[in-house]
Amino acid sequence: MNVLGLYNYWVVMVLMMLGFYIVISQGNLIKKIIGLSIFQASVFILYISMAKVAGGTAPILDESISTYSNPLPHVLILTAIVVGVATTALGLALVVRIRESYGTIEEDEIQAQDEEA
Amino acid sequence: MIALALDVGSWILLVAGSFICVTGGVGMLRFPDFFTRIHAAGVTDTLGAGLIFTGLMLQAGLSLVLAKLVMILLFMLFTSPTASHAVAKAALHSGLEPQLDDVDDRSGVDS
Amino acid sequence: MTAVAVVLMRDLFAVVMLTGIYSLLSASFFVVFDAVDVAFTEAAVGAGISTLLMLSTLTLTGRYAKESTQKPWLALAIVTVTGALLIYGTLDMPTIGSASAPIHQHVAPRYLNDSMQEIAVPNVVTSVLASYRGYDTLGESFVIFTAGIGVLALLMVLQRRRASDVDAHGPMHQHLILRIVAKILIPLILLFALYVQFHGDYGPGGGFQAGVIFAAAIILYSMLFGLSAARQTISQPLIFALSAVGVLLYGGVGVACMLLGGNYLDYDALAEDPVAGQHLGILLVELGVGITVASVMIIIFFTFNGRSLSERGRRR
Amino acid sequence: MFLTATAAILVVMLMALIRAFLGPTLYDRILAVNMFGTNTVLLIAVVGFLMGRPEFLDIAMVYALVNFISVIAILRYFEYSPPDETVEHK
Repeated sequence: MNVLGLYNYWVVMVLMMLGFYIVISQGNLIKKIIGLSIFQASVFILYISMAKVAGGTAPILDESISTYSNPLPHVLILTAIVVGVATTALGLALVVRIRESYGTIEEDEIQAQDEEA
Repeated sequence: MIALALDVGSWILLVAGSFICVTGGVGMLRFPDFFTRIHAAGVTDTLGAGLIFTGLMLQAGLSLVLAKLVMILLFMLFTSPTASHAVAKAALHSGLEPQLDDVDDRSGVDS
Repeated sequence: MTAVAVVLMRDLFAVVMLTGIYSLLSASFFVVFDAVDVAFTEAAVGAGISTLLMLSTLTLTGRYAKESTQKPWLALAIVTVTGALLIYGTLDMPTIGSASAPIHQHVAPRYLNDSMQEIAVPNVVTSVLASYRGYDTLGESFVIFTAGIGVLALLMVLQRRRASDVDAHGPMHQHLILRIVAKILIPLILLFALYVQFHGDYGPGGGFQAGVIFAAAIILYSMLFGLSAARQTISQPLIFALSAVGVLLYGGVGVACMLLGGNYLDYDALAEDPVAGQHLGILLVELGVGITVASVMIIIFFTFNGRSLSERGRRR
Repeated sequence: MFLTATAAILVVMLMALIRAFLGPTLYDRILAVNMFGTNTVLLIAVVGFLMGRPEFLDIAMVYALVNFISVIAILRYFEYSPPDETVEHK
């Protein structure tokens, strides 16, 4: 039971590492941003799994229910998602500008152009 | 008595809906080309969803939940055929053609 | 899960679609784990808006990724070691769902037990969001506002007439059925957004989600009928103003609380009865958040698209 | 009985996912994503009933909406890309 109870965290870690891997190994900037958002999503899942209380339901109060899951992580993640998308948009805007001035979004090509200049 | 009838009715509808969804899923996986797969997806989107939602409606009783279910069902009946239509049209425009004979070279039966 | 395929695929369009599936999956996960509000947001934001943004970036930057040239072994090694360490770390974590975990001991019981008397809003997530942790949320809405400004600063193009003749008919003028169905649906979507906005006290929902849904309706309109048509419907200076108004409304509620003798963002001071004051405060604050989120999302989308339109105009 | 439906929907979701992975053309993927979205709507609705809190149908509504919008968005941006790229690696 103990091992199974941690299974969720392991999935989170695997996802997180996948996102990390994409960020450091892929040269394409858009893919890097996607990797970042996968990393982000894994953190969201981590928080939400911590908030779960066995046998509890969603934290919308009702007289007939006595156990609820923890609402605090929900609040944090809710705002984090929206902020996450705003920052992703900012990153994408940067990518677009890079594309316009360098003509490419591959990291190594950008570096090559920088060294020429 | 009526409660029992409602239960049985929703049971039947839910099981039938699930069955149709699974059928659609199998079709999605096994059908040979894109245009046949649209058919499979359409079956799931309309009939399967319709049956499952109707089954849930019988469970819900007269309440706000029922109204919401009806709205979602209507919404889905509106949008999913539209989306399928748009996808099919775009596919046809881009030069993807229906596979007419039993040529097996492009089949999706590789799973 | 889906993420594996994202690593492998080079066609960026397919990757973006799989990202959409991935966020749908994680949203279903949130529902199973009771985080209804979060699932709501993730569905609207992760699956909807960020997919849209990625797609519109792709039209600007081109579709295919290059084969990665450097050796991935070093990266793989680093990732494996870090992952192994993190998993080792999880062995000390409390089991999922155990009610005695430290996270459930501090403030959560107070929120759950007392918020009914203090605020009388059934959705605890909303009350924590807007009242107990009002400062955080104020900060978040400022962050979003700033991100909107940042995108504008990076991608703003000066308005020229040249862009408008490119999509004179609207980009999807051949999809007649799509346009008619969308015409029927858009008012319903707007109505639904308002419902989510004001029903957030009692069920899942609130300013963030409603804002995103509202923006989604506008974006749908501009996708089907062209950006210039959408700009005629909703003038751009108005959105700029609105995004500031939203943040100011939030901040202003706080100042009003101070003027009425409470602390900053202490809604008790807003009305005679503290509970009514809390209600009013939460409603106003959520409205502010909703306005900000909606207008910032619309701004971001319009700027991205205006950029791609003027690009295309230049290429002709 | 809700469990039966949940299991069936999960199976279908898996199938759609496989199709989205394999999908020889882009349109197959769009279709698979669409179907996946529909199934998510169903799943949310059924799970809401399973957990005895059917108030969560709002989320299902948002899903249906998002599903529609994203399909349209994909089509819209896809039609802009030049014609020689439209049919990918058959």
